[in-house]
Amino acid sequence: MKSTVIKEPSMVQQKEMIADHFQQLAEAAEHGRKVVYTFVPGNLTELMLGFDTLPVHPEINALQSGMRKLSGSYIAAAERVGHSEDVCTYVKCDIGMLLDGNVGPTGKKLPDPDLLLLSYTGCFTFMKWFELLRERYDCPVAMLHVPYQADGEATEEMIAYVARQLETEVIPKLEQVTGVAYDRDRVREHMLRSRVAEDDLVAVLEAAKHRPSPIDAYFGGVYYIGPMFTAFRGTEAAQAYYRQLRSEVDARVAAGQGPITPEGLLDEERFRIVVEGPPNWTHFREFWKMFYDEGAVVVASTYTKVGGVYDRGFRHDPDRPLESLAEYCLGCYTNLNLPSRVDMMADYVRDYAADGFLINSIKSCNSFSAGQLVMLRHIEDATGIPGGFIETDLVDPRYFSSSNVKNRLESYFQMLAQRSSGQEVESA
Amino acid sequence: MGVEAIIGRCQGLLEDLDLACVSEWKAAGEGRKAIGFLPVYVPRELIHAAGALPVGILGAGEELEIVRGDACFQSYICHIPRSTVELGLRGKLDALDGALFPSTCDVIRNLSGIWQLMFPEKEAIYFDVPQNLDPQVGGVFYRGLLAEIVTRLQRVVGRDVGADDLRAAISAYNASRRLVRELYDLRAAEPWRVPTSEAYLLLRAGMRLPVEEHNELLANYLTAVRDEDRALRDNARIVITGTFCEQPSLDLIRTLEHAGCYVVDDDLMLVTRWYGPDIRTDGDPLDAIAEAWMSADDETPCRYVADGTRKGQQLVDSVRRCGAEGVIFAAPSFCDPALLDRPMLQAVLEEEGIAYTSFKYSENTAQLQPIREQAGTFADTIKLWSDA
Amino acid sequence: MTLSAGVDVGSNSVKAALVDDGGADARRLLGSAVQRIRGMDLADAVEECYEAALAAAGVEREAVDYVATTGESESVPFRTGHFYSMTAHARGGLFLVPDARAALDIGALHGRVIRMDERGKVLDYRMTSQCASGSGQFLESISRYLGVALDEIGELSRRADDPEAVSSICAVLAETDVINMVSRGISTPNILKGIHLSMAGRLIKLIKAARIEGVVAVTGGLAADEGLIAAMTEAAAEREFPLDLRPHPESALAGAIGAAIWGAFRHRKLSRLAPAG
Amino acid sequence: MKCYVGIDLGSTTTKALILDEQARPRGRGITNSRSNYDVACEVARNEAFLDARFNLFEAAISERAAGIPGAEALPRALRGDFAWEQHIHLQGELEATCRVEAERGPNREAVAAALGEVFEQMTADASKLFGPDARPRSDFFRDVAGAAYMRLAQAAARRHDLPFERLLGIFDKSILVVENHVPEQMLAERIERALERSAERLELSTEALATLRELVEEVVGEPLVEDVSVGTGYGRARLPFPRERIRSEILCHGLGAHALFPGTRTVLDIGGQDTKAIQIDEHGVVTGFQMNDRCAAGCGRYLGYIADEMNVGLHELGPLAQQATKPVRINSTCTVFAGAELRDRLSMGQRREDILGGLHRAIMLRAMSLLSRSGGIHDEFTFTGGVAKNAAAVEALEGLVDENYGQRTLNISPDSIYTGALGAALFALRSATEQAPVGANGGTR
Ligand SMILES: Nc1ncnc2c1ncn2[C@@H]1O[C@H](COP(=O)(O)OP(=O)(O)O)[C@@H](O)[C@H]1O
Ligand SMILES: Nc1ncnc2c1ncn2[C@@H]1O[C@H](COP(=O)(O)OP(=O)(O)O)[C@@H](O)[C@H]1O
Ligand code: SF4
Ligand code: SF4
Ligand code: SF4
Repeated sequence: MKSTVIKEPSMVQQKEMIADHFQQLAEAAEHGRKVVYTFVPGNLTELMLGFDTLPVHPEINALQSGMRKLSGSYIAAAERVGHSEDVCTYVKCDIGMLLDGNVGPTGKKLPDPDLLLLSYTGCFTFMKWFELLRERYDCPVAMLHVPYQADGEATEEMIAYVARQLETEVIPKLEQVTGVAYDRDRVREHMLRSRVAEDDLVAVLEAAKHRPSPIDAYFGGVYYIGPMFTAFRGTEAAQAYYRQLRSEVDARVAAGQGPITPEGLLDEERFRIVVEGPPNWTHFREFWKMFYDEGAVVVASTYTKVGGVYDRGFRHDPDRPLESLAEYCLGCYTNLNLPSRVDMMADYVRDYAADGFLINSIKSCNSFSAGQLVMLRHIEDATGIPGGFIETDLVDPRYFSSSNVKNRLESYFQMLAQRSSGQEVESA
Repeated sequence: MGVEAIIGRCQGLLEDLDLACVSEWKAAGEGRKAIGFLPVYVPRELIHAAGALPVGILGAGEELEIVRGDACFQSYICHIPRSTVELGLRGKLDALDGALFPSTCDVIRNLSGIWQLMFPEKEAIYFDVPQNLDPQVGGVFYRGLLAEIVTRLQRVVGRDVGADDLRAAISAYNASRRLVRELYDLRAAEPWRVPTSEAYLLLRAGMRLPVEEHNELLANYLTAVRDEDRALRDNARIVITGTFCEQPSLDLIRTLEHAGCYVVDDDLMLVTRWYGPDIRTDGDPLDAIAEAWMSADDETPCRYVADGTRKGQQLVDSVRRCGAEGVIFAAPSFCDPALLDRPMLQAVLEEEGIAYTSFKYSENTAQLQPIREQAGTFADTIKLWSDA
Repeated sequence: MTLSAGVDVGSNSVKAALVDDGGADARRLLGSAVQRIRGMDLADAVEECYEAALAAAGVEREAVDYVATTGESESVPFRTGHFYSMTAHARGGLFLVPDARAALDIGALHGRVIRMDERGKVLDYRMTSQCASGSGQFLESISRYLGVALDEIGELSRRADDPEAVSSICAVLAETDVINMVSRGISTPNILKGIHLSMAGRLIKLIKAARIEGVVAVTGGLAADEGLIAAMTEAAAEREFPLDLRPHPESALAGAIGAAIWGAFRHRKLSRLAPAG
Repeated sequence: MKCYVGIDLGSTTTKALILDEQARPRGRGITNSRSNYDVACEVARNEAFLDARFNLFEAAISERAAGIPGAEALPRALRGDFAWEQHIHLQGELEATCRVEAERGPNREAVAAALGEVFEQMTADASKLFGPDARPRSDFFRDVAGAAYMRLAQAAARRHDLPFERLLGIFDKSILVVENHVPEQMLAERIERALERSAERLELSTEALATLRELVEEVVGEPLVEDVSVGTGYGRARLPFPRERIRSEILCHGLGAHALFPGTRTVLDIGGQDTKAIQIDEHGVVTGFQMNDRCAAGCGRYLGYIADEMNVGLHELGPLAQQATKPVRINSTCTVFAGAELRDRLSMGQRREDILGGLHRAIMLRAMSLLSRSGGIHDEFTFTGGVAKNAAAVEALEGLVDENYGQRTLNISPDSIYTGALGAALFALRSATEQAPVGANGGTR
C-alpha cells in the first residue's frame, strides 16, 4: 500500500481557521480585543462572540502540548511546584505551560486572560483549575455552576438556575470586562449559524453508518469536532467548513471509500468499533496506527460529544438564547449520568452495526473514568457484544505503554475475529 | 459511663460493618427507614425530620477485603467508592433504604450512577449543592432542591414531613454541632486530655446513632474525660487537613499520635461540623437550611471560594486559634479536590511562615511506616527546635 | 563530654556508631559497625552490630550515656530515645559533609531527600513512593542477574558508552526489560548505566521538588555506588541543574551517627533540666 | 509422526507442547526463560521432543514388552537417569566456566580450592537429586545448581576465608554463559549411557536389556516431523515465527483450557508477571478478558521473591503456607517489597506460616478483582499457569470463590502450566488442517 499524505480542502480550511485564530490572539492587545479563558464542555461561544471576545481553551493547549511532546516536561514542572502525581494531567500540563512562559502552539506567547469564564460542566476539576489560574492572573472570574443530570434529564429548575447565572453572573462580568453591552440579537444570529453547522456535523458523524464507513469517528472525529467545540461555533467560517466537510464525506460515501488516516486511505474495513473515553494525545498517531494496522475503524465515539451531543437532537435555539445555552451546558456528554452513558453507547453499537466496543480509560479524568468498568458490563449485557478495555492518559507520556496497549488491542481484535469466525462455523 | 466504656461503644459501632445497629434501630419501631449518605456535606436534618435514620457511608476502613469493588474502579481512583460498592454487593448496606450523594467530586457523582445501575431497587438521591452563593440564584435553586429531597424522602418513608418536624431536626443538629465544637475546643486547649483517636471515634459514632443518643454520648464523654488523669507528653501541636472525604484508618490516626503529634484541629468527619452559628429555627425551615449553606464560610476543597484572597484563610485561622505549630496535609491518594487544593493552601502557609508536611493515604493503607517516619520527623523538627 | 551511641535498623542492614560529643568543635566518631540482616533474627543482628561497634570504639557498654535509635526502634530494647530517620540522616549528613544543606539518603527500599539548614534542622523532604521501582533492592537483583557483584556496579556503569533506557515503571517489569536488553546484545555497562540514569531521574525529581540546591551529602548504602552518583551528576548537568553530590566513605553510617549526635544533644538538655541527684 | 508444536514464551518459563494429528498431546518441555529467547525456545522444544520419545517408549513397552521383568519400571528410571546425565553434563560446563571466571580476580588459589570442594560435593549430591523418589526444588538447572552452589559456597567461603560475595559473583556470571547456549543433543549416546545405568539399577537380565535396547533404538529412530508451530506468550513478538504463526496469550489460554476441560467458561491464568482473567464460550472462543497492567504486584514472580528471601524452593512455598493457622492480612503485594514485608512481619513476631498464608491470600485477592472485572466466575472455572501448581494458592482461591460466588467446579490440571502452549499447538493443528492462515487476522498485510 502506498502511503500518500492526503489533504482535503476541509483540512486546509481548518488549518487556516486555527492559524487565523492564533494570529488574532497574538494581536489581541494591539486591537484591544479582550481575551477569555474558558473550557470546551459547556462553552458559551455564541455569547462570547456577542461580546467580541477571543477565547483561549486551556484543555486545547494541553492537548496540543501533548501532541507536540511537550506535555511531559510541563507536567514535571507542575509537579515540581507541588502538584501531586495523582491529579488530572490536563491541569498540570496547563500550569506547567504557564510556568514556562505560556507559549502557545504557534510559538507565540498567549495573551493573559481578561476574564476567566469558568463554566464548570461535567467535571469538578475545572473549578480547581480556575482557582489555580486565578492565583496567577489578576483578573475577574465568572463562575457558572452547571448541575449534573443525575436522573437523566435536565429539569426546568436546572435550566432556570443556569440561565439565571448567565444573566446575573456571566453577562455582567462580560459586559464589565469588554465594555460592550449584551445584545440579544447578535447572540441569536450566531446561534442561527451554529444550527446550520450542527446539522452538517451530525450528517458527517452519521455517515459512519455506511459500510465501509467513510470516516473514523474517533481519531478523525477529533478533527471534525474541532471548530464546533472551540472558538468557531456560530461563525461563518465554521459554517463554510462544515458544508465543505459534509460534501467531501458524501463524496467518499458515494465512492465507497473508507476513512483517510495518516497512514493513507484505509481500504479494508475489518472491524467496526465504538469507543468511549478521550484519546491519548502524546502517542496519537501511534495509537491510531494500531487501529489502522488491524483494519479497525471507529464508527462512533462518545468523546466527540463532550462539547455537545448534537446527534441526539440538541440544537441551539435562537428563540430562547439563554435557556438554550443552559440546555447545551447541561447536556454535554460528561454531564450525563452513567445509565444515560450506557444507553448511548449501546445505541451506538446497534445503530452503527459495530463489531465491538472499546473503553479507553484515562487516568487523569475521574469525570470520564470513574464507573467505566461498570458501564462496560452493562453495555455488554445490553448489546451481547464483548467490550475491550485499555488504560492510557491524555497527556502524561508516562502512562502510555505502547507494548501494553498494543497487546490488549491485538488480543481484543483477535478475539473479535475468533468470535466472528466461530459464529460463521456455527451458521454454516 | 466512663471514658473507656464510651470509647468501647464507639469502637464497636465503627467495626459494625454490617450495620447491625441500624437494623436494630429499624426493628425497634414500626416502618422505620434508614437513609445512607456519603461525604462531605449533607443536610441530615431532612432525613431526621422524615423520621428516618441518617447513616454515614464512609467506606470500609482497613477491615474489609475488597474483591468486587475493585472490579468497578481502576487502580487510580480513590478507595472509598470501591469499598462502598463492596459493602453494597456483600449485602452490608441492606439496612439502608436509600442514599444521598452530595456533589463532592466526580467520583461520588459517578458513584450515584453506579448505585442506580447496581442497586436499582434503592432510592439514590444525587444533589447538587449550589456553588453560586447568590441567594436569589443559588439560594432559590437550593431551596427547590431541598424541597425535592424532602418529597423523595416522603416517598421512601411513606408519610408527610411538616415544618415542625424540620424545626425539631434543626434543633437537634444544632445541639450536636454545639457539642462537637465543645469537644474540638477542649482538644485544642488540652490535647493530652482528648486523644484524636477518641475524638474521631466519637464523631464516627454519630454516623450510626440517632442524633439525640449521640448528643448524650458526646455530653457524657465531655464530662467523663475532664476527670481523667492523663499525662502531658512532649508532643508537637499540629492541624490535619485534607481528610474531608475518604477517612484514614484509626491506626493511621494513632500512628500520628505515637509519632509525637497532638492533633489540635482537623477536617475529619466534616459533615458533623458545618456552619458557624446555629441554623435558625424560626420561619421556613428549608429557607433556613439553604441560608445556612449560602452564608457558611466553611472552606473545603469541594466548595468554590469566590473571593480568591480568602483562599486558605480558614486554615491559617485555625492554626492561630488552636496554637498549632504546624500543619499536616493528609489526603486520600487520587483525591483530586484535596490534592489540587494543596499547593494553594501551602502557598498561603508559606507566606504566613507556618511549617507543614504532607502525605497521602488510603482507608486501607497498611504500611504505616513511611507515614510514621514523615510525621515523626516533622514532630522531631518542631520539638528539637522549639526553643532554638 | 557525652558518650552516645546511634543504632540505625534498616531493612537491609543494621548500623551502629559511637560518638564522643563535646559540642560543635569536638565531635568524634569513635567506632562503628554494619551488619547485614539477611537470614538473621533481627534482634541478634542488632545485638551483634552494637557489640561490634562498642568493640571497635573500645568503649564499655555501661559507659554510654545515651543510646539513640532510628529506623525500626522496637528491635533495640536498650534504647534511651528515638529519632525519626530523616531527622537522623540530616544530622549525620551534616556531620560527614559540613558544607551540605541537604541530605540524599538512598537505601535498599527507599530514596529520600532532606533539605536542612546549617544546624541540621529539617526544612523539607521528599521520598519515593511505595512502589519499589528504582530502589537499591532492584539494582541488587538486576546486578545478580547480570552476574555483577555489588562493588563492581559503579565502575562498570561508568564505562558505558551508549546507555539503554529502562522503560517500565514497575521494577519487576523492568527486570524483564533488562532481560530483553541482554537478549538484544546490549552490554552490561550500558544496561547498568540505563538503570542508574532512570534512578537518577527519579531522585533528581525528588531533589528538585524539595527545592534543593548546592552541596548535598549522600547517605545510605547506595552512596557507595559511584555509578549512580556519576549518573545523577550527568543527568543534572544535562538539565542544567546545579548539583554538588558528596558521598562520604562513612555514608552508610549517617543515620546512626546522626541519631547519636541528637542523642548527645538530648542528654545534655535532659541533664540540665534534671540536675544530678 | 507429524507434530504440531505450541510454544509459550513466558516471562519466567518457556513451555513447548507437541500434539499429534489427532490433537493428542505427545510431549511437553519446559525451561526457564532466559535472555536468549531463541535458546529458551529451542531448549523447551528439545525437551518436548525428548519427552515425546520417552512417551513413545513407554507406550512401546506396555504394548510389546509388558512381560519382561523390570520393563515396567524402566521408562521412569530411564527418565531419571537421563535427567541426571543432562545435569551432570551442564554441571561440568558450569564448573569449567566458573574456573575460567575464577582466574580473573584476586585470591585465585583460594577460590580455585573452594570451587573444587563445592563442585565435588555437588556431583556427589546430584545422584540424590535424581533418584527415583527425588523431588528437586525446581525443574531448572539454574535453580537446582544455584541452590546447591549457594549452600556449599557459604561454607567453603568461610573455610577459605573468602568473601561469599566473590563466589556468588562467579556463579552469577557463569550460569549466564552456561544457560545461554543450547546444549548439544547427542541423544542416542546419552540415552545409551542412561540405559546402562538404569539397567544396572533395575538389575535387568541381559536378554531383557537386549530386547529393550532394540525398542529404545526404534523409538529414537522414529522421525518426529514438526509440521506447523505456533508461538504465544509474553515474548511472542520476538519468537522467530512469522506473524500469522503468533497468537495472543489470551486466545491460547482460552483454547487450551477449553481443550483440557470442555466445560470451562472462566479461566484464570497467573504467570510470572501477569495475571489474566478470561471468559470463554462453549467453543473455547474468548468473549472477554482482563489482565493486569504495568504493575506486577501479586503475580508469580512475587512468590519467587518470597521463596528467594526464605531460601526455599518454589515447590516448598505452598505446603509451608498451608500450615498457616491464622493467616495475617496483607494489603501490599508489591513484588519488590515482598521480602521486606516478610522480614517486617517476622520481626513483629508473626509466624512464618501465617505470613505466608496471608501472602497467598493477598495474591488471590488481586486475582479475584481481575476475575470480577472480567465478568465474574462462571461454571466451570479453570485455573492455569505456573501458580496453579501452588497448593496454597489454590486453597486460597477455592475459599475466595466459595465466599464470593458460591459453589463452582474448579479445574486444575497437573499440566496447567502448559495451557498456553496447548492452545498454541491447537492453533497450529487448526491452521494445518484448514490450510489457510489462522483466523481472520491472517498475514495479508
Ligand atoms: N557499592 C555499592 N553499590 C551499589 N549498591 C550498594 C553498594 N553498597 C551497598 N549498596 C546497596 O545499599 C543498600 C543498603 O542501604 P542501606 O542504607 O543500608 O539500607 P537500609 O537502611 O534500608 O538497610 C542495599 O540495597 C545495597 O544493595
Ligand atoms: N512447581 C511450582 N510450584 C509452585 N509454583 C510454581 C511452580 N512452578 C512455577 N511456579 C510459579 O509459576 C510462575 C511462572 O508461571 P508461568 O505460567 O510459567 O509464567 P510465565 O508464562 O509468565 O513465565 C513462577 O513465578 C512461580 O511462582
Ligand atoms: S478531570 Fe477530565 S474533564 Fe476534568 S479537567 Fe481533567 S481531563 Fe478535563
Ligand atoms: S476521596 Fe476525594 S476523590 Fe475520592 S470520593 Fe472523596 S473527594 Fe472524591
Ligand atoms: S509497579 Fe512493580 S514495583 Fe511498583 S508496586 Fe507494582 S510490583 Fe511493585
